[in-house]
Amino acid sequence: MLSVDNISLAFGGVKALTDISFDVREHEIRAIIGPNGAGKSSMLNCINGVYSPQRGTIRIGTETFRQMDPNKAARMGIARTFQNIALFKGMSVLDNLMTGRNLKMNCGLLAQALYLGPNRREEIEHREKVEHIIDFLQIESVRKTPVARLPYGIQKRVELGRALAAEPRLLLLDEPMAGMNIEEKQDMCRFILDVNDEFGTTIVLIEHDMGVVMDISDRVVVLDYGKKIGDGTPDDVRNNQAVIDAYLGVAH
Amino acid sequence: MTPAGIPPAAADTFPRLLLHHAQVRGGRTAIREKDLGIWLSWSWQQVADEVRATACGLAALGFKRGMTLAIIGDNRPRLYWSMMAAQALGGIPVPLYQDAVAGEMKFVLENAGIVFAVVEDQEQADKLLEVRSHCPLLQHIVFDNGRGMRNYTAAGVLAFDQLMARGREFDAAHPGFFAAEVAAGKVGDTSVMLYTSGTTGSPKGVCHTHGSLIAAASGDIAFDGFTADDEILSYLPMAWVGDHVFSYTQALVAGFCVNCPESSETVMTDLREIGPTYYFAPPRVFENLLTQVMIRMEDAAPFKRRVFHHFMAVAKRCGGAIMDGRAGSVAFGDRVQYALGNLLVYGPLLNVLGMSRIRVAYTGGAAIGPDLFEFYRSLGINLKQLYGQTETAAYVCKHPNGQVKLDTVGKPLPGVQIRIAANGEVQVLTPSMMKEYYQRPDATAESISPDGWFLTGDAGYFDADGHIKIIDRAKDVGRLTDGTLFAPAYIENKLKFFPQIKEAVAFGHDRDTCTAFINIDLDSVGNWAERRGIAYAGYTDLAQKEAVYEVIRDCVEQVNRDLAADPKLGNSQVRRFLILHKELDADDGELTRTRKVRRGFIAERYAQLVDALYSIASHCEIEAQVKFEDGRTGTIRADVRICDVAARTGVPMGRAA
Amino acid sequence: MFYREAGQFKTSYAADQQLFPIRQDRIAMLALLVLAVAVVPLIASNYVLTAILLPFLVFALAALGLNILTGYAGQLSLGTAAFMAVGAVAAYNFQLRIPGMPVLGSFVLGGLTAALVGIGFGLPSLRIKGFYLAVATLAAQFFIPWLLVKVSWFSNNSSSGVISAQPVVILGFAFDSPVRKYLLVLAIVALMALAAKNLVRSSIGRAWMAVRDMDVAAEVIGIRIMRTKLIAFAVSSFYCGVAGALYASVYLGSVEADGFNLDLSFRILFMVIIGGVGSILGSFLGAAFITLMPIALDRLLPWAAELLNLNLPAGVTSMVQLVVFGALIILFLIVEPHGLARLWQIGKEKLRLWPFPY
Amino acid sequence: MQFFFEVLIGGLLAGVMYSLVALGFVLIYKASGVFNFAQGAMVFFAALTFVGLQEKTGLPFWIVLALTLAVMILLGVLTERIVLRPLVNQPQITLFMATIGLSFLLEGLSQLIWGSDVRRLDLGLQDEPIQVVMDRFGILISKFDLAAAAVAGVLVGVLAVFFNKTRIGRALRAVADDHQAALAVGIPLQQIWSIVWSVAGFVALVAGLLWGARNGVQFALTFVALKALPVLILGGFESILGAIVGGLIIGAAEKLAEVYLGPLVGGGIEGWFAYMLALLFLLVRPEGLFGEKRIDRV
Repeated sequence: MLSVDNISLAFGGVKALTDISFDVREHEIRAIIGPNGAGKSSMLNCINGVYSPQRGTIRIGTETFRQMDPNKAARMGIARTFQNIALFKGMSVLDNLMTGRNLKMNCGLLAQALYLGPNRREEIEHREKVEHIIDFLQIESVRKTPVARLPYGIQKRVELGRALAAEPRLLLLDEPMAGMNIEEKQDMCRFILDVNDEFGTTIVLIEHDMGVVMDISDRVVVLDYGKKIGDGTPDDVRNNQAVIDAYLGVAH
Repeated sequence: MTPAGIPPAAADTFPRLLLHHAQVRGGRTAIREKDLGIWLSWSWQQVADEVRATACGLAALGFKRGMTLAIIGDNRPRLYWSMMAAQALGGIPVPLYQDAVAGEMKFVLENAGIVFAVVEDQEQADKLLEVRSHCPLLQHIVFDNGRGMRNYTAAGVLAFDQLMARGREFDAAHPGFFAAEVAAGKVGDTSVMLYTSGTTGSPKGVCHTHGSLIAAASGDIAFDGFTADDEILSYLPMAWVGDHVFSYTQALVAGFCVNCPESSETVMTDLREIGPTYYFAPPRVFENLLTQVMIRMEDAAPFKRRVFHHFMAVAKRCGGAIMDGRAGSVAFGDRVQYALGNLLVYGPLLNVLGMSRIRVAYTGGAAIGPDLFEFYRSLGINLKQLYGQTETAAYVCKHPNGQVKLDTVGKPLPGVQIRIAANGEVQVLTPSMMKEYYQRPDATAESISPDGWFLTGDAGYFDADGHIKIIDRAKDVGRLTDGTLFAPAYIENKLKFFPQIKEAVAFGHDRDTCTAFINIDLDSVGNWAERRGIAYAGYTDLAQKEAVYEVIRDCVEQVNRDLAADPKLGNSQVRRFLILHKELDADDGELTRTRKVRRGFIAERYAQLVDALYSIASHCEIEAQVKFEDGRTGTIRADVRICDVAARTGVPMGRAA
Repeated sequence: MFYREAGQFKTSYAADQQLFPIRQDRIAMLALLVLAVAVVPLIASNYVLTAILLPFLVFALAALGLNILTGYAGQLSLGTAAFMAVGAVAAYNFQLRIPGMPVLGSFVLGGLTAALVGIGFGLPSLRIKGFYLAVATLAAQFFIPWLLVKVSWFSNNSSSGVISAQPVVILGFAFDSPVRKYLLVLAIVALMALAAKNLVRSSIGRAWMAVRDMDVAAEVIGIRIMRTKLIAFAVSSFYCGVAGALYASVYLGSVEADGFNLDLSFRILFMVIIGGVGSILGSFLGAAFITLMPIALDRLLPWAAELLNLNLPAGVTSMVQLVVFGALIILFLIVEPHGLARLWQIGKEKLRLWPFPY
Repeated sequence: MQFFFEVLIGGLLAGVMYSLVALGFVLIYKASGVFNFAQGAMVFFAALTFVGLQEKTGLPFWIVLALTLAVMILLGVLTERIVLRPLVNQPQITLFMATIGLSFLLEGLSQLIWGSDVRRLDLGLQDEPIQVVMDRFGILISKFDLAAAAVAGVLVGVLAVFFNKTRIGRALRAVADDHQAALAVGIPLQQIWSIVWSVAGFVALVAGLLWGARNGVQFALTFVALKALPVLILGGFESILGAIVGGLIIGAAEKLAEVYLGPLVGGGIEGWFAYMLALLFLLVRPEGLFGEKRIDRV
């Protein structure tokens, strides 16, 4: 489904990623873990084109890219969430989700100005799909509240909803459970598993909480100081000495 | 539009009533459900078709006449249709409480010999699968919302849509089958089995027949004049007689429209969207609502607060009278003020609560405090009290329009006779009496007297205007050592009226004075404490605060003043009370599922505290087992203060705050 | 207080997404329309029509255009008057040079020309953001009026650069009297406001707001930033163009490129700020406020002067007007950055929740 | 050829005047992140106050200058107190609009107080050419322009040192980056802003005097700000050096264009030429000559 081959990324002198390669299979939950500053988010940003790596290629399906741009990524069915929430503050939850669907809407400008006829049908059709996501994420009661007013945990869920609204093939989740209490974490895990199970979306997940990673991911990549030090199922990663050192902080 | 009136005699079972409505008003909306953001609606004809398909589906799976069908879940159209489908096949629907744990369901599944079960979603299905090993009879589990159940492979688990698909095949294969089954239904067949939560012993299955329920429903409709244009919101547990009578039997007899809310969290917003014309709720709902209103008004701007309190005072003075049509007795100035209040305060208040279109509102199932009752009537809601049990399909007494007395439960309904036994117990003869307790002839014999009267187990008496005044459960009514009547529930309800008090337990039987446990309402008292800058860590800490005891003592004194003025109960005033260190909770077995106090259990469990109340101690060390939300148990240690209250002499009836 | 929302439930998405879901709002809007169409022409004097209502409507249209660009798409523009000028001159020339061109047609074409020019000056917005963009539109504000005056072909080589606009005749019906002019402009503005409201609540409107709030996130979910910004410029300039055409032909009666100066741009910007950034209603509230304010001051100042018996020299009122304008801008930005529209919205919210605070 | 040099030097000297005003913008932007559109109005207000005081009091030049400076500092403090303090964490666009409001307020106020007729301002500098340069190179350079350029040069030097070397200068730069962070570190934000606005007021005063002396103290002075904008685009909003270099380029280019390009197109191009130049420049380097490149961290 997706394969990253010897990607290297540097900001001026700072080497964020050096020679990273790993693949993600269809319908898999692939976790990327590593201590803070290991380059996890940068990796995600390379996949969906926010940063452009100096070396290496990204293969999605059959096409290979040196440089990916966010728009093309979105059109190819890659959606993502951000580490610190990137919701549209000026809009309500419903509008945020509907914006997620804009790739699927193609009514002309004039049709939208008249609103009746084709545009109305399209709005209603997409509204129904968004309502399914709202029902799926159980955020019915905050459907019409402006996003800025919602608590942190709910905002994270809305952002996941917006990414789902684009019906992606590949979903990149950047620390979806950061700053959540146990109950919210359990809910979010259940949502991620349901998304993978019900919609069949492949998921690349960045997460700190070892418990969560070991429970729900099929395979894990471990990064440290921008280098890949581990790859495989949660079990073989758990007793991989390099990974333990990285986390327990053995002197480099 | 055909007049509401009672349907023709031929339609004397619920399935036949359904077909009658489908024929007479096929196009009208019968039921609505809020889902995915909008209200989906089904007409009577559509409901009839769905019920037909469901019934044939059940038949295809081997559902026979006389079998029982368990129904578990929130108020969903498909669950109501399953009831009708079961009745169409001559079966008996058995609704269960959706928030009961698997263990509690096991008893009912065995007792009612459940083979078929229709559940709402994965949560309920998992409960059934959990106890399946203990209930060999349970074969088929049909689920409506299949979320998360895609790869459930357990035998007999079936989606509702598959059931209906098989039903349609079966219907095509046996054209006359459905009509024949409906025709085979008889008035005397058992139409539903409702398990009473029962404060003592294990639950009993109350069997009602089509006849008894339709008699009750027809009486209700004639009494209050409901028509097919009425709208109700059905949000109460389906296993409770209140919901069954309100959103099933009466709906099927009168033909009005039932609306199912989206989820339990959105009930208040859905109530406002629907704006029902007929509303029913247990006193606890009205109590919570009153507390919420008061808390929100406390936070309003000073001007708004002043306007609000001014007009509430006006409403208290003359609202009740205007409501009862005795406007003549109200001074002209007050009537103008009330009209102004209607525009400025009561109208908008009821509108925000979603109650502005209510023509008739009932409360019942437990005693309601007179002042709470008066609050809503003065706002302009035609709130009335009804009295009845599961066994009598809640069809015993109701307040007639215009004759509402605050501390009575109304007059006997048409066709109902009431007599007071020697021990003060109310006995009832009503067409809406149950057939029997399922497979419990002993219990049936106990509660139905040889000459066919139902023994309610409540103590009460007729007052001057022919209204029944219920004071307490017969068996709980005791006597103080000096002989005065001691009715714990009556005292507790007076205490519970104050927003600060959530629950109360009174003691006094075979004692010389009366004492009480008090549970404070964390929201209301917490808000009150924050406003005065009193810091508190949690419920236990707040409960033991000196200032809180002061507030509660005022409430108890006011209750004593009321009691002093009542001739029969004058002496049973609360002399000493303590504030419990934990909230009484159904999970700890201290309350029933419908939040009624289980006095015996509590007296036994906190015997140490009860003794302290009757000693001269001002403190008492207590340690109690508590079950937390996620199942773990822990203990709470607390040093509970005990407070004395001065007794009141026969002061005239003072108004409670 | 007046809202009775109990019982108003929605059975279809169309009902839920309609313009005014609450019945009381629909009644209020209907009443307003009836008042504007039927009652006002009867009771309003010619002075009120020409001096207050006409400019209010025209400026509201221009403010609407600017609000789409600045309020919804987040692209600050100081060149509104320039695009109005393009609209006015283009409409005049279309009518002049193409025989039999209907007046309304010339307005639309004028708007389209302004839209093209708008896109031209919108191109820099792709690479530059914030203040730098404001300066680019300022370049338009200086360049376009100069160009229109300098190149005499535009003004049909009249010496003074001031051309009397053609009379407005549609389907043989002359819109010359104030009442007819008012009704014509009212119809056009109402229709375009409805179109704007529809645009804003459908997919392009959400794309604009997404670009305004966080363009990085917008890009990641597939919104083509460039296309969205250019559409915003085009639609906004179209509205300003039509407003310019109406301003010249219906309100002033003369097309004069120099009249569309920086001061007019600022006035429209004030309307958007005070009225409410990012709200259709805000444009109308702002336009009403800025049109009525000077008139109110003219009456108030002499009265206040007598009261305090100071003798005010003649030219003072316009000075005081400047001071009051400046002070109001600052006041609004401090008290309610989202302007009158937000105050209106808060008021409405309070009424719906009356007597509760939340 | 000689004529070309004359126009060029004239342009450069005019450019210095532009950069002087641009400096006021840069100062405030660098210190408070606010794009102060009211700088032009402040220039006009300063000049008018100076002339007004001179007429009313008849005091010698230096005393009036000091008085006007005091008024400008008071204005700076008041602006910070009333307008900026409540808007501390608002987005830049809101602050920008607030300064537009401020410019209208100042324009109205100054004319209310001192009346709106045009006044002569005599700085004791004559606007005739310098003889010696005229003889040797035959280029007409007015003494006035040279003096003005000298004053501007001195002022710029002082400010450059002030910004980079002194403690307050470093605090200013910190505040410009992030108001909250600066507050958190304990920098007295309100105090800093008052200083900055007073200094900007001083720069406006100097610019006002020079511009006022050149073409009279009248409402047109406020349009000086519009002249300075292209300078800012070229030089970048944050850098003092940028303001100077930008001012020179614009000044020279404008004069040359007026002389050579103007006739072809029918004259009067000085209004928009600077802007078009800046606009083209922007397409190449969106953040101006010396501005830092803004990296969008996700």
